[in-house]
Amino acid sequence: MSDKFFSIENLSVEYIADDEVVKAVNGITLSMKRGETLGLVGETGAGKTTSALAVMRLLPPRTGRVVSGSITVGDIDILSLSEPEMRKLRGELVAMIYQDPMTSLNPVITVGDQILEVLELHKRQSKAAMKARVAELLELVGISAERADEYPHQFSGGMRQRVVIAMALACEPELLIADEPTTALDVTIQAQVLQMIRELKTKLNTSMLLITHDLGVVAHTCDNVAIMYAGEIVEQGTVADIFNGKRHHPYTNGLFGSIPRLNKQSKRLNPIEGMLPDPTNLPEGCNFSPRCPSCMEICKIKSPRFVQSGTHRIACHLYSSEGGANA
Amino acid sequence: MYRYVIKRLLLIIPILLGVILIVFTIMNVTPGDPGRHMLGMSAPQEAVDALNETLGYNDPFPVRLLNYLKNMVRLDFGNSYRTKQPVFDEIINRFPVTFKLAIGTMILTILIGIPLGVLAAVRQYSKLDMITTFTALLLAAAPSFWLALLMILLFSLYLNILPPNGIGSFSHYIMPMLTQAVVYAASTLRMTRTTMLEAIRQDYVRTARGKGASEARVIWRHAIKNALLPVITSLGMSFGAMLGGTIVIEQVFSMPGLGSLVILAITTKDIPQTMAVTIFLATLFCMIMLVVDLLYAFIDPRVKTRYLQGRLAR
Amino acid sequence: MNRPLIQTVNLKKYFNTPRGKLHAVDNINLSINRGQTLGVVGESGCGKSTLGRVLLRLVEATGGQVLYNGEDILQYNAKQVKKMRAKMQMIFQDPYASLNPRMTVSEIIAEPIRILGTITDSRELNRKVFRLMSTVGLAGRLVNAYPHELDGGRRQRIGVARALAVDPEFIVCDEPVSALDVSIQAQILNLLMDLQDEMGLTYMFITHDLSVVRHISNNIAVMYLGQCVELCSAEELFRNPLHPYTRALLAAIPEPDLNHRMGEIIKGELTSPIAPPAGCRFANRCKHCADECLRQELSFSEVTPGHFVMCKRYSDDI
Amino acid sequence: MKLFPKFMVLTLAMLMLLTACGGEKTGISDDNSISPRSDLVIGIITEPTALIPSTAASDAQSNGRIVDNIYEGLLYVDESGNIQPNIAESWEISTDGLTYTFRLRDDVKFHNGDILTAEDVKYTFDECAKAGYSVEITGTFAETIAEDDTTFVLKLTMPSSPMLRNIAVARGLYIMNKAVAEQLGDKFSVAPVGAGSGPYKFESWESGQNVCLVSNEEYRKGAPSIKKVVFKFIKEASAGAIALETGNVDIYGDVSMVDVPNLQNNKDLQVSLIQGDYVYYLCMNQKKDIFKDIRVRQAIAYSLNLDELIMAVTNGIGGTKTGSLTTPSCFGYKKYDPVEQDFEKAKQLLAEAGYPDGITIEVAISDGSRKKIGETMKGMLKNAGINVELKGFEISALADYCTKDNHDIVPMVAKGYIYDADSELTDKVVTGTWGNFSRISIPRIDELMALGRQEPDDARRIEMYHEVQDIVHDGYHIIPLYYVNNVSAADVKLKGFKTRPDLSYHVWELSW
Amino acid sequence: MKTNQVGNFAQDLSEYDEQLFKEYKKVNPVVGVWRRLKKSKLAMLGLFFLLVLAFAAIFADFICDYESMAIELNIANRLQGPSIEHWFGTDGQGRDLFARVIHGARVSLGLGLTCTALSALLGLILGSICGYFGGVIDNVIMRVLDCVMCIPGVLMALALVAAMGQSTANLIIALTVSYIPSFTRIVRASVISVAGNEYVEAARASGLDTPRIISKYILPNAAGPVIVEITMNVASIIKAVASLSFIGLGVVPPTPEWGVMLSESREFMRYSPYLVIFPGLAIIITSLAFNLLGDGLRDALDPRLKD
Repeated sequence: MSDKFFSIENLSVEYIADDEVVKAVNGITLSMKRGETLGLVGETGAGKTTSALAVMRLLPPRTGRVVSGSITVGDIDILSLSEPEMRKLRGELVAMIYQDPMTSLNPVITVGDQILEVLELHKRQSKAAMKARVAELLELVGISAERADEYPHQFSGGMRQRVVIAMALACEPELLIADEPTTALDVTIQAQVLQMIRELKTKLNTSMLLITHDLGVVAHTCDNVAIMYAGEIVEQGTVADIFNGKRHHPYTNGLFGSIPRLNKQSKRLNPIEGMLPDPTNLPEGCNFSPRCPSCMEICKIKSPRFVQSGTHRIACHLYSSEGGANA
Repeated sequence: MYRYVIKRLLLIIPILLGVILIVFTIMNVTPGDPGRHMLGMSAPQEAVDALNETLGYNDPFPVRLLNYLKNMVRLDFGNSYRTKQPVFDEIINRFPVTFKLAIGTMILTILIGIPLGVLAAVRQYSKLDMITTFTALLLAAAPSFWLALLMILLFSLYLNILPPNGIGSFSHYIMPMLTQAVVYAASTLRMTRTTMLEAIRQDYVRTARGKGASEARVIWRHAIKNALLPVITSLGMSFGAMLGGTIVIEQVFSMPGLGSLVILAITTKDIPQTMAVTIFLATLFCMIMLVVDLLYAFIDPRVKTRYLQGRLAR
Repeated sequence: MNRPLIQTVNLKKYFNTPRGKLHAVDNINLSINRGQTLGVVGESGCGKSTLGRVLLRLVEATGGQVLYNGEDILQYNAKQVKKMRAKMQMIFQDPYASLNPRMTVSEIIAEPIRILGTITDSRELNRKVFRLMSTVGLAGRLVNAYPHELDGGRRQRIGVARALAVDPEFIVCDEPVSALDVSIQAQILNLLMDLQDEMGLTYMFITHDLSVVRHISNNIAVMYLGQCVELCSAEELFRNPLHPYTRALLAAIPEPDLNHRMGEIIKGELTSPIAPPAGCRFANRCKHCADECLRQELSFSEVTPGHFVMCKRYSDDI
Repeated sequence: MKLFPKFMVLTLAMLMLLTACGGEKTGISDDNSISPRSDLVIGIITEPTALIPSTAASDAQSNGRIVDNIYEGLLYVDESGNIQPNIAESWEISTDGLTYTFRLRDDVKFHNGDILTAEDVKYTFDECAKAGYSVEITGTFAETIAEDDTTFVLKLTMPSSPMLRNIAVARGLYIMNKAVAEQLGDKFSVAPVGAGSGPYKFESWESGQNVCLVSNEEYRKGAPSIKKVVFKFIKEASAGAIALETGNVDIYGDVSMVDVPNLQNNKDLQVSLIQGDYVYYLCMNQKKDIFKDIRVRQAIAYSLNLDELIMAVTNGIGGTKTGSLTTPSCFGYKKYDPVEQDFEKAKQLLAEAGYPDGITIEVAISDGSRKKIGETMKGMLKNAGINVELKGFEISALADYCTKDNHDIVPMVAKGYIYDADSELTDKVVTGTWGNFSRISIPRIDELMALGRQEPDDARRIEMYHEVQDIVHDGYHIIPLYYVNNVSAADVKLKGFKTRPDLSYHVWELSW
Repeated sequence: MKTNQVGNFAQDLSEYDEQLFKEYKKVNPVVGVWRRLKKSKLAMLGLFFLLVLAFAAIFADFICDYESMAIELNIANRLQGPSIEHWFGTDGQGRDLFARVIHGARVSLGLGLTCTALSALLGLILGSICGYFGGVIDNVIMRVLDCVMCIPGVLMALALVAAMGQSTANLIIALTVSYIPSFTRIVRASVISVAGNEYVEAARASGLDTPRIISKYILPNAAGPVIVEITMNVASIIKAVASLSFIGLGVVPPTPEWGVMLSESREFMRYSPYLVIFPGLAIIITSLAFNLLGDGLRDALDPRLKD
């Protein structure tokens, strides 16, 4: 555990909406070494963004609550910090990139000032020094420095995402959380931005938590992968485990089955049946049981425990001892 | 930017023409005549007719309209039937009163309306939100002359610290300003609350929090700037209305403002005076709307770029 | 090979903006045979959605012809357009914004029938709605549900049912799956393909996702800044892409496979579609750009049978 | 509150700034220094329209109230009603009553020092005739001649016994300085500097605020005690009363009747209530068939209880009920007692007139007292089976409506120009006169009124006017309601203050 | 393997027969709005006041007889303070103030609602035309409305009353005209935002003609902000009537209307204050009620605002 730079232990988060409780995250455990990239894969409602907001402690004050678990970055226990202390870390130790570039920037403040604000908050220097740093950052992300005084609406989607990245990396944080950074972008722009993120990550030796639903992006950017379904991690391992491994959690197989492949000319996809679970009343036993093609009796009663093989862990009765049957 | 401003200024002319046509028709089509007003009920009819003749009130409506427009082009708005002086003299010495009152009310409205509106939004559904909204609605709902009379009784009569009516020193303006500000502050408060709620939910507020900005900084540097855009337009409109003078306040506090001039002019069928005041107010209103739009562009860069291309932003 | 069901001849659509004319759709010549699917792929702002809407006359074309069974529907008067709509329908992108929140599922599906269809008797109408719902895999009990009570996948199924209501021949699918999760996306794609097999539907499938378009289309047209830069069969496009932009698109797609190496990433951004200069609009981002690419108009030539491309120097670095 | 440090501090600062600069002493604690005050502030409810004598005769009293103090007439009427010489030392009337010759004083100076001559008198009389405001007086003017500086001759088209009294009372005939009037032109009506010869000179007119007059030190009857008088406009009666109580004004002449009891028991103030010259009366349009029948008019008279009406409309103290149209102090006055309310008799009269189950009539009103009278009538006449429909108008629209004979009943108010039955009755009863809204046309009345105007023998004239009033009273042609009481209040320390029937202020008689 | 998604065509529809259709009752979205509205206590307070007022307005005749108590003159008990038999006391003409306030509710609410309904209706028509078609029509209508907005509302009222005499009808016309511009502006903005949605395009793809698109697709979804404006507007109209009657333009007496009662009895304010307090309170409570309800409705109708 010692070389673990960032780890989440058994984290659970709930939302209180009107009169019902939404169980968004139900006990996830993750960890990352310094400089590594961990891909968090899952569909809408899997609890990816909620986990990220929990790490940044940006859950909506009145309705979002961390029910259990701990989050440590470096040697700091995030959940135990007071609000001012946490505020000092946000943007300095931990930074975040958001999904929709169109709305992530304040439309009435110049791009330069929005980046400058991060420096003002954490690295108080002379005005000139900070301005120079902003120019440097803009060049770093591939935007000419003179455009610092322009406003967000004068930039394309791709350009705006570069500004958000510049803002996040301004204080060279140790942990960067990217919540679907390229989903809203076109393919060619996505390629440019991903390439840039990879270069900056290695240059600044930042460890990154990349949240996405696109397995292709994971294959090209991440070192480790965790697949989430209905607030739980169903499969975890190195990129090789996930992409080249033989045994997979049925949901992972379903995901791979749903993606049309460029090279193979299969006429029909074999998608996962049914619909995403309702977070307010999750099924008994394994959450995936209602949609799982190889669902057994036990799956409906007991929720599966992790079966570990090397770096590869799968939470499914198929492979666990009680299940009896093996692949 | 200038092309746009010029285009907007040119646009005021058709509006003014429309206003003139509507008001001139209403004033001339209605029964009653200035002569009867000036001579009173008991004056004999021949005298009234003679007077009307001298005022040119008896020739047919289209002729009167044409004459009026002809003179107007030569910037001769004619004399008031009542005082026989050029109509704009009356306006010029009454306008400062209404203007001072309007400025004072605007300051109070902004100082009370906006901070409380923001407060109510930030602490939505809290006790504070309930209290401010409730009192705002309560005061806004009270008829203004009821409020004015209560104030006179309290401050002038019992406490004897403020003059009950008339104008002169600044203290004469305090009560009228409060009476008028109450209504506008209440509506500004409610509007700010709504736009703030809207702004707080935007993504860039979450980004700002993600940068480590404190709650106060997020509110006052990021959210409020966007939330105030629509409020500016409504404040502009209210300011336009205020400049029209409030008849009720001017009546209760005996202040010679534009509002009472409008009433006086209409009831005494003083057509040149009514026209002059209406044109003056209409032009002022259009100017204010232009200033508001430019202010809007100044603050919201997205609108500014559209202006630079000369497109009308409505 | 019988005549194509729908064909466009020099189809143009310009929007006038204060800064000049926006060339949304510029001289497009495409054709789709009955029962086939034409994939239209391109990045945002390339005019693919406008092309779909012009075909269905939801947006009035600036020039050119749209031949449906040989007749130019752009000349149709209002009555003819209404009759035409029974044969040509559309499936929309955003499941949340394409259904009227104030109407129930059955009302939404029944609406086109009530206006264009022939069924008047309400019992018969309800029967038809039920059949459509079961066809697209919607549970019967959702009959009186409101859109805001359902998830994205089910809403998109309602959109499909609505399009099928009047038994159309041709459906424009404008990014029907881009707003959905991967698993739901696959279900909808399968549904669309099955419907095509069963009812012989003809699709124009508009999307920005190349892997999805490869899977579902017979032919693919690649669009860039209002122009169709390459048109050929699906296999041909992935096996032998000619236009530099197509190659750049394919290179940029991250395949979910560890030993897949990403191609070389192109630089720069889309230029403005307003009053574009003559010549190749990809020039500013293309490696092989030469002066012959600039200034004069490029032709959309058929280099190999069925494979059109709008580029002169495509053969340089195959 | 750390959430809004900036804004809260800003708000407090602004508020303090606002109140701080309000330092200027509010007009409350006047400097009641030892030496008696020489200034006076009079509150009036409406702003004057113009300050020239010719317009002063009209309904807008505020013109007259100010003009009285600036100008003087040839003659004036003293407290006991006798005509006294003023600018004219003496006068003779020719035997045929057509020529009036006035001998003027030669020492009367205008405010700008010019000597008043017959030229000025001729100019004034001609201007007044042209303006047409007091046509019932100037109607009979034939010619005006200024024989020399101190003799002015007036020729009439036909003899008119009340003419001398008219000349003495009519504000329209206050003498104006011809030179100044012609030189100022339009500005004359708004700033008549140096135009009058009265005790006060015009100083300034702040539109919408006040009119200031200063004393004329060289006034031939002696400089007045009050050196500076400010007529302050206070548009709201209740605000006026408050201004009095707070000492903001020294006199307020348009106090609402509701405030009177409160002012009466305020020891710092003196309240003077007198019966005024204005008479409220009901006109029933006899052009409409229903009112041609005397029994209907009688029924309406019997259904009214004037005491209750006065209580409802003027809070009980604002009016004195009357059965006669003319005012007590008027020449040719005859007293009649109003009819006692008797619903049964009214119903019976209506039944006789052919309306067993009552009638529906429309009462045209504008605002102010007319509106309250209409409202009270509706409540009161219900019991007599008379259903009143009220039709509201804006003042000039009401005049238009009645001129075109569309009205059933309209409450009217009027005042004679002089205390003579001729001016108090002519415009109400003579056929064809504009004010005759009852549309009475009785030849006998017209004949008597014409004769009365030319009859030199006073006793004979009184008989004639009494006969006219008998016809009107017995025929219930017009139902008088009440005389309007005039009330005004002032600071108790003000000496010589009393309310006058014509609501005027003789400021030169006042002193602290 | 053919998944069961695509039910084969010929499948008999037995299990989906008519009865199933009826079994699922139509859950109207209004239920959702009501549930959210209940959450805000202030809105409920507003609604409670409104119900009391509506009750007073409807059952006024049963509570106290109009003719005898509200109109008839009885000088004997004039200007009496609130007592058992006269809860609100009596006015200058001895009429029972409580009766007049109750009957006044009918007139004031009537005026407020009629004027709002009329100006809302015209606003909806003009607003949807401007919003949906835009271009020249939009510009022309908006410029004309600018003219109307430039003219001070009171001038319109005065001129109309001067023209056709004082009557409730003219008052309604005058008030309606001065509120049309603001309504049109709100409807126009709301229609523009709704017309951009894809379901409007889908409606056109199904061959709907424009009037039906506006009435069935655009207006129901654009109704949110308009409904809020309607509730707020009623309050401001009742206040406007009070101000107009202050300058003598209110309803024709003796019709009991709060504004007229208030402005007519302002003279008595210092000596019998109850004459001013009760009508004033009635106006305040009504305006407050409508505004509170309007605020609550704004939050309830706009699901995004729900926290």
